[in-house]
Amino acid sequence: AQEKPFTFALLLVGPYNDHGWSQAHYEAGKALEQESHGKLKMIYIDKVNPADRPGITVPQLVDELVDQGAKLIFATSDDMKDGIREAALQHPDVYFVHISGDDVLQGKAPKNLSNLMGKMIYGKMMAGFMAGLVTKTGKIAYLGPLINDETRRLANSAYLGARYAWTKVLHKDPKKLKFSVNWIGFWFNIPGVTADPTQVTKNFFNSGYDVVISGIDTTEAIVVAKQFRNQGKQVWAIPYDYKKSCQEGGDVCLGVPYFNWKPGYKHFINAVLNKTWQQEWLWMPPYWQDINNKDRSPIGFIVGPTVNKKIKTALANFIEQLSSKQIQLFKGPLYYQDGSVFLRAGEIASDKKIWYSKQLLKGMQGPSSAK
Amino acid sequence: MDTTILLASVISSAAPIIFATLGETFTERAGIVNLSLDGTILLSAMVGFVVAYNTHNLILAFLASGLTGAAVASIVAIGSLFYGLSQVAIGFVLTLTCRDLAYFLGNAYTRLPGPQVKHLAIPLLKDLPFIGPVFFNHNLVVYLSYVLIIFSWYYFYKTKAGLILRACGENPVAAYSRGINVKLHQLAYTLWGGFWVGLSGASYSLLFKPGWGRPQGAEGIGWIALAIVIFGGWDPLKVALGTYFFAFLQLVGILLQSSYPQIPSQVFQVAPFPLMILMLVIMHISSQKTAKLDPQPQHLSPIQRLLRFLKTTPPAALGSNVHTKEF
Amino acid sequence: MLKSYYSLINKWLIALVCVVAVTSILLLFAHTPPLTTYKLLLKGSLSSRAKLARVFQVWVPLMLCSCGLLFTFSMKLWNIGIEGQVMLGAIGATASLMWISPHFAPWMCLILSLGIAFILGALWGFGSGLLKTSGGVNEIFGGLGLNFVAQGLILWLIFGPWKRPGIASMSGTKPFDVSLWLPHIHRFPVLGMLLALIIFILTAILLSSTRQGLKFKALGINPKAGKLYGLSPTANTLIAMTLAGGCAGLCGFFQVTGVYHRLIPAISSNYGYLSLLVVMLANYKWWPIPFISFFFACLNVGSIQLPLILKIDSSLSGVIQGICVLVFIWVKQLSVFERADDT
Amino acid sequence: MKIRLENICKYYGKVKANDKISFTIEPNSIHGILGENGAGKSTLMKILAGFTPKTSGKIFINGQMVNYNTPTKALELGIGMLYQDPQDFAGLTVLENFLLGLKTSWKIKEYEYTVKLTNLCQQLGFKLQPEAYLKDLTVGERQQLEIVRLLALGVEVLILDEPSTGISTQQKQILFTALKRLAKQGKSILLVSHKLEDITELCDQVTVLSNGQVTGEFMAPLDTEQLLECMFGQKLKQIINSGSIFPQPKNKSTPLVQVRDICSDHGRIRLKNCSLSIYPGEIIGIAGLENSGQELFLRILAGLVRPQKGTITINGKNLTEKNNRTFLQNHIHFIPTNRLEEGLFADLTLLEHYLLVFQQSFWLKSKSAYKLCLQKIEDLKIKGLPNTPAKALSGGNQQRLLLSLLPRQAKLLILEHPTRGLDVESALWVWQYLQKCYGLKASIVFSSPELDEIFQVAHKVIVFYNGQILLSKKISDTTPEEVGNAIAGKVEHA
Ligand SMILES: Nc1ncnc2c1ncn2[C@@H]1O[C@H](COP(=O)(O)OP(=O)(O)OP(=O)(O)O)[C@@H](O)[C@H]1O
Ligand SMILES: Nc1ncnc2c1ncn2[C@@H]1O[C@H](COP(=O)(O)OP(=O)(O)OP(=O)(O)O)[C@@H](O)[C@H]1O
Ligand SMILES: [Mg+2]
Ligand SMILES: [Mg+2]
Repeated sequence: AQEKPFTFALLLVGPYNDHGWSQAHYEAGKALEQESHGKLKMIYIDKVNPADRPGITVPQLVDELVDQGAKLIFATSDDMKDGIREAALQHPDVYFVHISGDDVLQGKAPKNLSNLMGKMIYGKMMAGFMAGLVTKTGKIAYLGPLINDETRRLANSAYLGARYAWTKVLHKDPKKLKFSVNWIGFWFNIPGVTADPTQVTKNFFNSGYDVVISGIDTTEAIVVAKQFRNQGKQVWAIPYDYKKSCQEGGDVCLGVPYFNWKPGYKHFINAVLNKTWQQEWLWMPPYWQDINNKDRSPIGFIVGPTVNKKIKTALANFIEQLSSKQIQLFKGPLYYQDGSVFLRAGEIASDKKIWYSKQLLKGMQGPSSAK
Repeated sequence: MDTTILLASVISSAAPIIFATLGETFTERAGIVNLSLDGTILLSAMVGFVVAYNTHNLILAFLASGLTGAAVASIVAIGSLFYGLSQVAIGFVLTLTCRDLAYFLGNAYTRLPGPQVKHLAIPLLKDLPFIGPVFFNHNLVVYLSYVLIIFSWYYFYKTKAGLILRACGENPVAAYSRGINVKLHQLAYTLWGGFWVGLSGASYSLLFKPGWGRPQGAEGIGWIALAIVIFGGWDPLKVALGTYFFAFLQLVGILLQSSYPQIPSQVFQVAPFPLMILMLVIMHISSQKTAKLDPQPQHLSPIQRLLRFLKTTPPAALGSNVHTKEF
Repeated sequence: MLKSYYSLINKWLIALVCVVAVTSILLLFAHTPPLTTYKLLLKGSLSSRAKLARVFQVWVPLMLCSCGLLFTFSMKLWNIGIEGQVMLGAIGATASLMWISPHFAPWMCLILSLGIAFILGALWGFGSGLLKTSGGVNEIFGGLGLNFVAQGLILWLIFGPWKRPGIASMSGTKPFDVSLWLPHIHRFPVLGMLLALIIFILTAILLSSTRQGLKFKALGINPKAGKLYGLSPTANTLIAMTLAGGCAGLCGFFQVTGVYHRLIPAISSNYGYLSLLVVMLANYKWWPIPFISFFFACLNVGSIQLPLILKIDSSLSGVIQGICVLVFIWVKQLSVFERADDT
Repeated sequence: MKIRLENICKYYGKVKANDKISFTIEPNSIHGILGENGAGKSTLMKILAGFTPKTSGKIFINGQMVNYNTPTKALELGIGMLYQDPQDFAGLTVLENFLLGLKTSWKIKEYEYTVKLTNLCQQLGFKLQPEAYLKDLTVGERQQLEIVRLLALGVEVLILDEPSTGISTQQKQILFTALKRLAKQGKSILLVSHKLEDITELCDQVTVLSNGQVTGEFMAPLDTEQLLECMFGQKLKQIINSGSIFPQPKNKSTPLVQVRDICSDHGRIRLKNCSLSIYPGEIIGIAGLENSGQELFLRILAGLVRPQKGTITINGKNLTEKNNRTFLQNHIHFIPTNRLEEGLFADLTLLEHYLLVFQQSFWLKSKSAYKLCLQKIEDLKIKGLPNTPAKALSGGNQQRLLLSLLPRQAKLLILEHPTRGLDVESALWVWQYLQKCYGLKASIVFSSPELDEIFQVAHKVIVFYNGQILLSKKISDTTPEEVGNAIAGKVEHA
C-alpha cells in the first residue's frame, strides 16, 4: 500500500512525438516516471500553441492540469512566458518551471516560478565546429526559428564553432567562410505563417551552401539534405534538440546537439518533494566528463553514424579543450553586426552577457532582429 | 541561384498543384464545384503516408490517396446530384471536416520517417543542354504531371468523351435530351477529379513535404488550386500555365526574402495569394474590355490580345443543381 | 399540423442518430471507447463553473461572427473573408489600446477600441465586398485573399513595429496592463456576453422586421429584379459585407481584450470558419444561433480533455462539428423531398 | 411510321396537364397540335419524345405497344423532338453541337462530320458555318441545326414545338419548305403551335387540345373559324369585335420622352442612331425579329443599360448617364418578359413583394401591407394567397402580380412582350387592365412578335431591323404587309 504518486505535468509546444524539442522533454519525463517505480506520475498536454489549439490559453490548460492533480508544471516553450506567469499567480500552491525563460533574472517571477535551461551554446559550438570542418564550399547555413536572445545566442555559438574549425584547425582564410542565418519565424513550420523550412533549406543547397545547421524543432533540414544526397549532391545537415533525430539522416547527418532534460527535471522534482524549493534561474552546463551521460548531462552531442575517424578525433579534442577552458570562444575581441563592441579584447563573457545576445556577431549574414 | 535551377524547382514544386488544379478542372468542366480541395489534399496526404509507412509500397500509397480523394468528392457529387444540396455548402463543410479528420486519424504517425518517391533522371533526355536539367531531371511524380497536362488537353478537345464532358457542364438538360446520362458523367468526373486531388495530397506527404505532421505543410494549397482553376479559365493548358505562374511566385518569395532581409519574410509568405486575386481582378476588367473589341484578332494590339487571352467564361451550368424528377 | 411536428422531431432524431453513429465508428477506429469520450466532452465543458465560464469565452466570439454572417448569408453571399475581418478588428483594438491607453481612463480606452475594431473589421468586409461588386472576384476567393493579407499584416506587426524589445516571436505583442482587460466575474466574460446578446438582438430585429432585412432577402433571391424596384444589389452587397465585417471586428476586439490580452498571430482562432458552420447548422435562421454556438463552444472546450486523458487528438471536436452540419443539411433536404412527394 | 396514343395522362400534383388524350399520327403527313397556352401541348410532346414520363396511357408504333421513358429510347424508335426552348449548347460550336448524341468513334473526326453536316444543310436549304459558336446564331439557325441533327440520327417522327416563334419570315419559309420536303420523303411530322396560319398552311391533319383534353380533330382543308371555335369557344368573338383598346391621345402636345440617336453595342446586338419621341398617353408597339435590338433598346429606355452615344430626356430633363434609380424617380417603369428570372423574387410571397415595393419606411408595417395585398389580389384576380411564393404562380398570374406592382403615378410603362405565354383571353385582360389604369395618363412602349396584337392596341408602330429603326409610322398610316416587310428588312421608299 504505497501513497499515491507525485504528479508533475508538461506543457509541450509541439506534438509529443515530433522527433524534436517536445519529444526530448516528453521522453525525459517518461524516463523519470519509469525509474521512480510508481512514485512519480507524468501528465502532459502537447501542441500547446495558438495555431494548434485556437482559443485556448496557457492559464486554462494549467487549470486542467491542476484539476488532474499536478503539483509541479513544466512549461516548455519560450512563448508560454506570459501565460505561465499569469497561471503561477493564480495557483500559488503549485510550482512552475518555465524552460528557457528569464523571468527570474528579470525579477518578474512570483516565488513559485523558476527558470531552467541547458547550456546548448556548447552543443551549437560543436555543431558549428563539425560544419566548419566538412564544408567544401565554405558556405554554412543556419536555419533559424524566430529571433530572440536565445536563438541569437545559439546562432552565434554555432558561428564561433565554425570559425574556430575553419581558421584554427584548417587554417583557412576567415574571409572565405560564409555563415548566413535565415529565420523562418517560429520553432516549426506553420503554413502561410512561417517561411517554409523545406523551401528555405532547398534554397540554401541550391545556392551553394553545403551544410545546414538546423535551429528549429523539426527535421526538415535532414530530410531535404537526404533528397539532395540522393540526387548525388555533396551536402550535410545537423539537426537539433532530439537525440535520435540523426538516425533518419543516415550519412548526411554530421551529428546532433541535443537536450537531455532528465537532470534538470529531477533537480526541481526533488526540490519540491524534499520541500527545498527556492526560486532559481538554472542554466545547467554540460557534464564534461561525459557529455552524453543520460543522468548527469543536460546537453549532449551525438556524432553522425558515418563521420570518419579523423573528424571524430578532431571533435573529441575540441570538446576536451572546451571542458578544460583552453578554448574560450566567447572571448574578446568580438563585435556585433553593426560593429558595436560585444566583448572587448581579452574579455571573457559572463553568463548573463552571453544570455542576452543583442545581435548576431560580425561576420554572420542575416537579420539580427525583425525590421 | 541560376535560372535553370530556378525553373527546375518551379516545375517540380508545381507538380502536386497541377494534379489538384487539373483534377478540379475536370470536375468543374462537368458542372460540379468541388470546394473541398484543401481538406481533401490533407486527408489523402495522411492516408498516403500511413499506407506507405505500413506497406512500404508507394504505388499502393498513391492509389489509396487517390481513392480517398475520390471518396470525398463522391460526397459532394452524390449530395448535389441526387439530393440537390448546395455544392458550395457541402464542399466548405468537407474542407474543414477532412482537415480535422486527417489530424485526428493521423495523430499517431506524426513526424515518423517514411518511404519517399525516388529521384529519377530520364537517361538521354536529361543531357539535353537546357531542357534536360529543367524538365527531365526530376522524379516520376513530376513526369506524371506532364502526362496529365497533355492528356487533359487532348481529352477535352479531341475526343468524343471530352465533348460530352463539356456538354454536361454547358447545359445538362440538353445533354440529357441527347441521350447522355448526365448525372452518371458528372458523378464519374467528380470522382475522377477527386482522385487526382488525392494524388496531389500523396505527392506532398511522400515527396515534397515528406512525412505527416500537424501542420503537414500542404495547408492552404487547396484554396489556391481553386483560384488557379478560375484564373486558367477552365482550360487545361491555361490552368497548367497558371499553376506554374503561382509556383514561380512562391519561389521568388523565398529568394527575395534572402536578398531583402529588411522586408519581413511574412510579406513574401502571403504575397502569392493576393497576387492571384489581383490577377482575377485584372482578368475581370479585361473580359469587360474584350467584350467591346472587334472580333477580328488581326486588328488587335498585343495588349488587347493578352486581355482576350485572359478572358474567361465559366461552364454555363457550373455549380447549378439540375434536380428534376424526370432525370 | 401534428404530423408536421412529428416529422420535425423525426428529422432531428435521424440527424442525431446519424451523427452519433458516424462519430462512434470513427472513435472505435481510433481504438477509443465512444461512451467515455462523449462523457468526457460533457464533463470537460459543463462539469465545473470554471469550465462553463470557458465555454462562454468561446460562445461570445462565435455569436458575434454568426450574427455578422446572417447578413451576408441572407444576401446568399459566402463571406469566407470573415476570418480576416476578425483579425483586422483585433488589430484595431490592439492599436487603439496601445496608443491611447496612457492618456485616457481604461474604460474609455476599451469603448474607443471597440469602436475602432468595429470600423476596421467593417472596412475589411467592405473591401471583399468591393472586390466582388467592382472587381468581379467571387467573394469566396476575394475573402480568402484578404484573409491571407490580414494574416500577413498581423505577423508583420508582431514581428516588426509592435514586437517586444529585442524579441520577435509568435508569442505576440506585449500583454496589456490588467486594467485594460475586459472585466470578468468568476472568469465569466459578462461584458462580452452582454455585447454578444445586444448584437444578436439587433441582428434579429434588423433581419426580421425592417425593410433593410427584406431588401437583403429579396436581392439574395433575385438581384436583377431588385433593380426594377430601385434596389441596388451593389449597394446592399456592400452594406451586408460591411455589417458582417463590423460584427467580426467586435469578435476580434473580444479576442484581444477578453481572451488573450494581446495580439497573437492566431488571434482569430478559426472562429470565423467555425461560425460559418454554426449558421449553416442554424439553417441560416437567427433564432437557433445562440444554442448552436453554445453547443459548438462546449465541443471546443471539452475537447481539451481528449489528449489529456484518452491520448487522442482534440481535432475530434472539429470532426464532430463538421459531421453535424453535413448530416443536418442532408436530412433537411430529405424531408423537403418528402413534402414535395406527398403533394 | 404510324403512331397511336391511347389515354395519355400526365398530372403535376393537382394540375392535369394531359388528361386521357388519344389520337393517331399517320406516316408521311404533317400533323398539327393546336391549343391555347397551358393546354398541355408541350407536355404531351415531351412524353412522346420520352423526355417526361407519363402518368398513365399507352403508345403504339405500327400497331405494337412500346414502352420507353428516355429520349434515347425514343430516338432509337425514331422519334425526335425540337423543343420549345432550344435544347443545345451555346458555349460549343455548331459542329460540336451536331456531333453530340450522334454515334461516333471515341476520337472526333472533324473533317468527316463537317462534310456530312454541310451536305445535309444543302439538302434542306440551310446555311450554317460548322465552326461558328452557337451563342452567335439566331434562334432560327439553332432550330435548323437541331433539325439537321435529328435527321442525321435518322428519326422517322419529327416533333416541333412552336418552331415559328421568334424566327424571321424568310427563315420560317425555309423551315416550312424543308418540312414539306421531309413529309414527302415519308417522315411523319408533329407541329405544335398556337398560330393558326402556320397550321392551316402546313398541316394535313390537326388535333386541338384544350386544358389537357382533345377537343377536336380535323383534316385538311382546314377551316379557320372552326378551329378557333374549337380552341377557345366563345372567347375569340371578343377580340375580333374589340377594336383598338386605347383612346387616341389629343395631338400637338410636347413629347414626354425624347430619345436621340442612341448607339450601343452589347455583344452581338448593336444599336445604330435610334431616335424616338414618346408623347403623353401614346401607345407605341415595337415590332421586329428577336435580337434585332429592341430588347436592348427597351432596357436603355428604362435606364438599365447605358448607351455609348445619344441622349435621353424626359420633360426636357436629361437622363443620359443616370442609373435606373433616377429613371424610376421620373416614373419610368419596366416589365421584362421573362418574369421569374428578371421581374419577380421567386421565393418571396405576394405579401413580401408588396411590402418591398410599396413601403419605404424603415420598419415593416405588415398589417397595412396585408390589406393592400388582399386588395390587389382582388383587383387583378390573381390566383394565389398573400403567402403564396411567386414561383408557384402560373405564368399569367405572375404577369398579373408584376402589373400590380406598378405604381399608379407611372408616366411611362416599358413592357417587353407583356403577353408572352398568355392565352388570348388573359392577354386581352391585360390590355384592358392597362387601359383602365393608365389610359391617357401614361404612355406605353411595348414589344411584341405578334403583329395583330400591335395593330390591336398601339397608336404607333416602330420596327427594328438589325439594330436600326427601319420604320416608324402611325398605325392608321400603315398596313400589316408594310410592317411585315420592314420586319424582314424590306422597305419600299428609298
Ligand atoms: N413550380 C411550380 N410549383 C407549384 N405549382 C406550379 C409550378 N409551376 C406550375 N405550377 C402550377 O401549374 C399551373 C399552371 O402553370 P403554368 O405556368 O403552366 O400556367 P399556364 O398553363 O402557362 O397558364 P398561363 O396561361 O397563366 O401561363 C399553375 O396553377 C401552377 O400552380
Ligand atoms: N414542370 C411542371 N410543373 C408543374 N406543372 C407543369 C409543369 N410543366 C407543365 N405544367 C402544367 O401542365 C400544363 C400544360 O403545360 P404545357 O407546357 O404542356 O402547356 P402548353 O400547351 O405547351 O402551353 P404553351 O403554349 O404555353 O407552351 C400547364 O398547366 C402547366 O402548368
Ligand atoms: Mg408549350
Ligand atoms: Mg405558360
